[in-house]
Amino acid sequence: MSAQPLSAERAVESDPNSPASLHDRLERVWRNGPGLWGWLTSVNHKSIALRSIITAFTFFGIAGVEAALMRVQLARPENSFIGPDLYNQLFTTHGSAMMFLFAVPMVQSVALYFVPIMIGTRNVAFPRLNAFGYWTYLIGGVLLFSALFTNTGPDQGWFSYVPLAGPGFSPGKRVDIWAQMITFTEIAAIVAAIEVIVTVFKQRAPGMSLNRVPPFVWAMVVMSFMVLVAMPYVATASAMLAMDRLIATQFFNYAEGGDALLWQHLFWFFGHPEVYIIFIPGLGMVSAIVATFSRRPVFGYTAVVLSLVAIGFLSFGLWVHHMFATPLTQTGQSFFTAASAMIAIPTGVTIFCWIATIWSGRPRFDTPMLYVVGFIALFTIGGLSGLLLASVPVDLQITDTDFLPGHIHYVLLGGMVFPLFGALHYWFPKVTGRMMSERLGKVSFWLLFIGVNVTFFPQLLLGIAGMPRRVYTYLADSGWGGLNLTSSIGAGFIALGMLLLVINIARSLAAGAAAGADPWGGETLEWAISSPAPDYNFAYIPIVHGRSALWADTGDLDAVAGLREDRREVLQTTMLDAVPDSRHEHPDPTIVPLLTALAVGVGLIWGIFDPIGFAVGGVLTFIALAAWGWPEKPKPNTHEVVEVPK
Amino acid sequence: MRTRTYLRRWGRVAAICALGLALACEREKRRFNDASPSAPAYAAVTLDTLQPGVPSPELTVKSPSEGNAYDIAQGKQLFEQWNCSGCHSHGGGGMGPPLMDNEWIYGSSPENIVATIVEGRPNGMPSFRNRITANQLWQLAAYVRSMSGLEAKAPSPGRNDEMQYKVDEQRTPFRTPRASASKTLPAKSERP
Amino acid sequence: MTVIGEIAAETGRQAERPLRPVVNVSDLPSVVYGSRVVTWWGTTGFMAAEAATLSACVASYYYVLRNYESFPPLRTPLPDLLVPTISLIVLILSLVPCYLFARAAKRLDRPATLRWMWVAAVVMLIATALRLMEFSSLNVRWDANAYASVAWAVVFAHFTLLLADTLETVLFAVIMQTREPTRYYPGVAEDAFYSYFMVAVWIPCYVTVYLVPRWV
Amino acid sequence: MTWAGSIFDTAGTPAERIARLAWFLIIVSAVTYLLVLVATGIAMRRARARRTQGDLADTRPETGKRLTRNVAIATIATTLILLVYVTATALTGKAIAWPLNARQPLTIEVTGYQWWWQFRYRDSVPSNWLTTSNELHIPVGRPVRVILLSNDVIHSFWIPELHGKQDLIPGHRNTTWIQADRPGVWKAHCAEFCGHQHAKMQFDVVAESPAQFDQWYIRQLASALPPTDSAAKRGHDVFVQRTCIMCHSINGTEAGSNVGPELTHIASRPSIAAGSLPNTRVNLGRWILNPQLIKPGVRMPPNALSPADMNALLDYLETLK
Repeated sequence: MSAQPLSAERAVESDPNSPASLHDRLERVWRNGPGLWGWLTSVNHKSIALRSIITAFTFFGIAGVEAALMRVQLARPENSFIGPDLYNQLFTTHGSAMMFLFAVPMVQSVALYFVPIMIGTRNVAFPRLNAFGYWTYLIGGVLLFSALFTNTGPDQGWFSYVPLAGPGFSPGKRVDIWAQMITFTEIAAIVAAIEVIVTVFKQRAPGMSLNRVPPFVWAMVVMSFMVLVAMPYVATASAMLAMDRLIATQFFNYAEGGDALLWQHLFWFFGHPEVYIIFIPGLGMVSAIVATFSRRPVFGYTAVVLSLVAIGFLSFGLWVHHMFATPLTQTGQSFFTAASAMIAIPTGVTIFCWIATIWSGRPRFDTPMLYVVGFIALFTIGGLSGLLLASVPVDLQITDTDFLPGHIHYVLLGGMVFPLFGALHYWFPKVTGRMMSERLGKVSFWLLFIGVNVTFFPQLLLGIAGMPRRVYTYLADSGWGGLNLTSSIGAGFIALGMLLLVINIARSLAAGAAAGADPWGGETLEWAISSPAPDYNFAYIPIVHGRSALWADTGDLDAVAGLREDRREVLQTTMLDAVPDSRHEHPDPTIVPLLTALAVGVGLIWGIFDPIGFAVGGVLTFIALAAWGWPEKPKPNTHEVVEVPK
Repeated sequence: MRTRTYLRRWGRVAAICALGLALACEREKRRFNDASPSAPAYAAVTLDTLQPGVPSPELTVKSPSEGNAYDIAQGKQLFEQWNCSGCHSHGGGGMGPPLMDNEWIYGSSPENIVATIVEGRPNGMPSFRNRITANQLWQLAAYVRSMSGLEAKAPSPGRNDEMQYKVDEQRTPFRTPRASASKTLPAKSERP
Repeated sequence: MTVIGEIAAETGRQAERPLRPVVNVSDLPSVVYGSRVVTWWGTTGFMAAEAATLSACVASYYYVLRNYESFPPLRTPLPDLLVPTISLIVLILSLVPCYLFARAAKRLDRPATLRWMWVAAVVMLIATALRLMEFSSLNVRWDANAYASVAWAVVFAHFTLLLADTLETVLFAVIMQTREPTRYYPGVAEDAFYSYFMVAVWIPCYVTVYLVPRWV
Repeated sequence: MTWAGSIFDTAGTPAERIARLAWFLIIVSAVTYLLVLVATGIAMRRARARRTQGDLADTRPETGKRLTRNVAIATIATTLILLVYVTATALTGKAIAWPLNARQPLTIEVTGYQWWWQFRYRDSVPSNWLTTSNELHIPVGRPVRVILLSNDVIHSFWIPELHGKQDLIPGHRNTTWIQADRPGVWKAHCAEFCGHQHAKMQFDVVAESPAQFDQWYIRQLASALPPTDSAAKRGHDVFVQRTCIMCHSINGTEAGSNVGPELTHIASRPSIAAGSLPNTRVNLGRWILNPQLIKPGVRMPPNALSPADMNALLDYLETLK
């Protein structure tokens, strides 16, 4: 801390016993409480996001093991390793967990960790809401997997088509648990989306006008807006499904005027944007990595940002291309084919811009950058195979075949997991203060890259060869044995690559080289602070003078002073130009978010078995929310400065 | 350090999951491979002296379908497919006695119901001896019991459309077409 | 670890970047109103999600409508108009005290704020009670058919918003009555803002559930 | 390429047109993919060269201009490719629609059951309506209009050699059409996940000359002959007195339940258990004894018949040609 605080007198005045160092003062105000209680009551965005990331990785691991089991079952025809009952539960929980418990929470957690640091603030806009979101997500995830372990795992497919998922054909509580898991994760996702949007709109560092926001942050904002529009649809749909099953409503019962296709429309209106919700943050991570490792800002900032926004909009016009095999009109089909083609344009633009960035940059191919190149190589296959699926006639042949799992895994592994692993290597030093091993990182990259191709390219071929998807086995004379075996062997490569990655993480945590504040020479603000980031992020809120916050100035960074150091105070700025506007005091650690999440949990889980549970949970939630909103005792030295509107 | 603390915490979560495992759900079990013999447990009930009002003798064998959601659902499908409704009219009663009330002439235990199906009863209930396997009998009995609330609520079906004299989901397409719909979709789809 | 050393030597920095304060923001206000507050944005975000939920319910209503030759289906009576219309009028009227307490809150006028908050709370409680009666005005149980289910879904989805808003108003009124945290005034003003939204989205729902079956 | 069972092993016009479009798209995609990879590779090589020369990132305005131009060209090229793509899709979409001028079409009603298929051939004479299970015969060269219904959950009707799939949705009456241009025997699949035995819900498609088809049709219309020898007679009795009669029907006997597949001509079918087992005596015996070992979760229960009864039943079923 070479800088002298302007407000030194003021800080001393408010806390006479304050130690000399600014760092200690801020640390004392912003750190979590001690012990388990401190862990449960934390409202720090980094603590919450980190545990959310670890939770999501855990679910990713379990769902990955499920995938491995499925690949073992499919390795040879008429295999009897797993019966259909368990297999259906496996693929349903695999898909549901990857979509709802891994991908979306993961990208949102990465956003909640890095967006506040990148835009130069101390915490997310609503710290308690953030904690609440994490707890609901955790309850939802534990619910799904404990159901799987008690033979109550949902077995209707992650898409839950009615009537198969309805009361007539899915007896028991399996589907109800699925529907409730959706509700939990949707609450968490919507909460996190609001966090990201409001934090970015209101808490950017002074000078970071909207046209200086890093592409990574833009991607997260676009993703959050999409969550806000799309997620309520699946939450509504799953609530309708649960009501059909629990209180005998008739939404999807055609005998009473309901409609099985209504479910499909509601579900895919969410389901298609969902893919882009997962993949746009991937584009954001790629932007951050490409810029840093090419030693130049992303080429075509405006084009990239506008493309992200365009992808977000267009993705809502594609849902019907999941339903080409249902009774639809020709015109409708043509419209959705055209819309699907249109979305390829902005996606192409982003990729061209990155290639241009590398072209004109001076790139280093460290592990994060390797993952970016892997992303381009894999995701392009995913995108191009998607064009086949968006073409109605071809889709009629290859939809619901193994081509689909091949395509979606190229898209999601290539478009989200590879950028995510790149981001993991890239930001690991910032989170932990230690470097990851380059050698292990490169080996695991190649294993994963080869594994993904060996696993999923045969699946593309299997689809063309006529193998339907979601089958627990296939006949020996079908001729699909060889490709399936290849695919299963590829899954082994992926497992090995993942194992190496975990070893690398563990090794680096224990004995990784110490990382400085800025091991890569990064562009954005997170590299200005020490690693791991202190609880308060910035001793002073930096002032941003250009798009590349750290490359614009080479020496000291301008900053603002005057925020209280004895309170959790953050600076709010105006939405467009980020002019300092007001100060806002943040809440101290509290148990209330956890209690609220538990109240919601009681309601939703009890509600699976008896509608009375909803009522009880509702009352409990209201009590918890009242406690949440209840004002604390005013602290000493509080002097609110009110600005009354004219 | 931090990792170790995390590990410990996740250990706790794992312990809670294990607790959930301990409460494993019998309700959800699907017994596919129960090779039901055609000379099943109910062979003990070879009775012909039964008269209305006298419950069947107690059996030692326990119904495997009690409280099992899957079996109740299977029983429901069998009940419809085998046209039990022809007489019992979705449990409301018609030519045969209603099944939704609590009055059971021949007893309401699963064993009694199985005996009734196997033996038949005077005044119209035919005997299904040898025609229905033991497993299916238990499934039917469990469903019949669920209609009058004798089964636990959790495994019972959430929507018993039959009781409202409605067509269930698995029936053939319903016949209230909206004329305009079929006009707009001539090439690919005709709504029934 | 040559790689890291190389990177650090070539590009990276081991130490953090020094921050040099050049501006003092300690004079900035801590209590502001409207879109200058983060909670205003948060509320708006939740409104977007709730509007999406309601739109999903309304869209389902119109989707199901296509499945019927006659709508509402045969042997299903039309919903009553009386109670829902009174309820709609009461809801719209409740906006008057909402507007007044929001205005008072912006002046930090505690007595006026409290007075109008309690009036608003009572009116909204009446609206909530009327909404409960509205369910019987639908004249059909939720499990009768798909029409009944979607109609209930629209009314119930909005009922949760109404209930939440009513409870929030009551809670805020109690808080403002028992203690007076200055920083709650913007929240009070936002409560009124939420009420405007809640009433506004009810109007298309009302038209859908009560008038559309009369028109088709 | 004729990869047996694949979408390129075409035997009908729609499948043929789709295969052509698919080839076109695959080639375009492959070329595009290669171009992207080449561009990335060149970018990386250039960058490596610059690195060894010790230059910094190239942020000169003239390079920026050139890159802008290149990105714009690539974007325009993408747009043009997509225009071609949309046009080709639309043209193929028109080409695979039901030929409105089709003469003498055959109409078949397909009903999906968990987990088997029922086919009803429509005829102007109601007594000539034919119902079969898990086996679809069609005459070569005659368009077949297919009406898709479901008895329970959503299934999907897919014969890769003939046409793309269409879903069977309860409450909807979806339609598609097929036409075989050459004779052949193919396996068709259920393509929409429909529960435990989605994997083994298949059927056999036999495309044959019109004359053979008519022969087959007439034979299928006939009722089962009463059993002649004593073993078959006993088998018949087993059938009608034991569990079989609860679900299956055999025309000409008292067995008339339509819960499961009808069995009037079971012996003439190439496979049993919805296309998942070749129709041999041993397989049939295994299947009847415990279907749950072959298709766990299937609706047919295990049947513990005595060996004598079982042999008699098999004898009887083998007479049902």
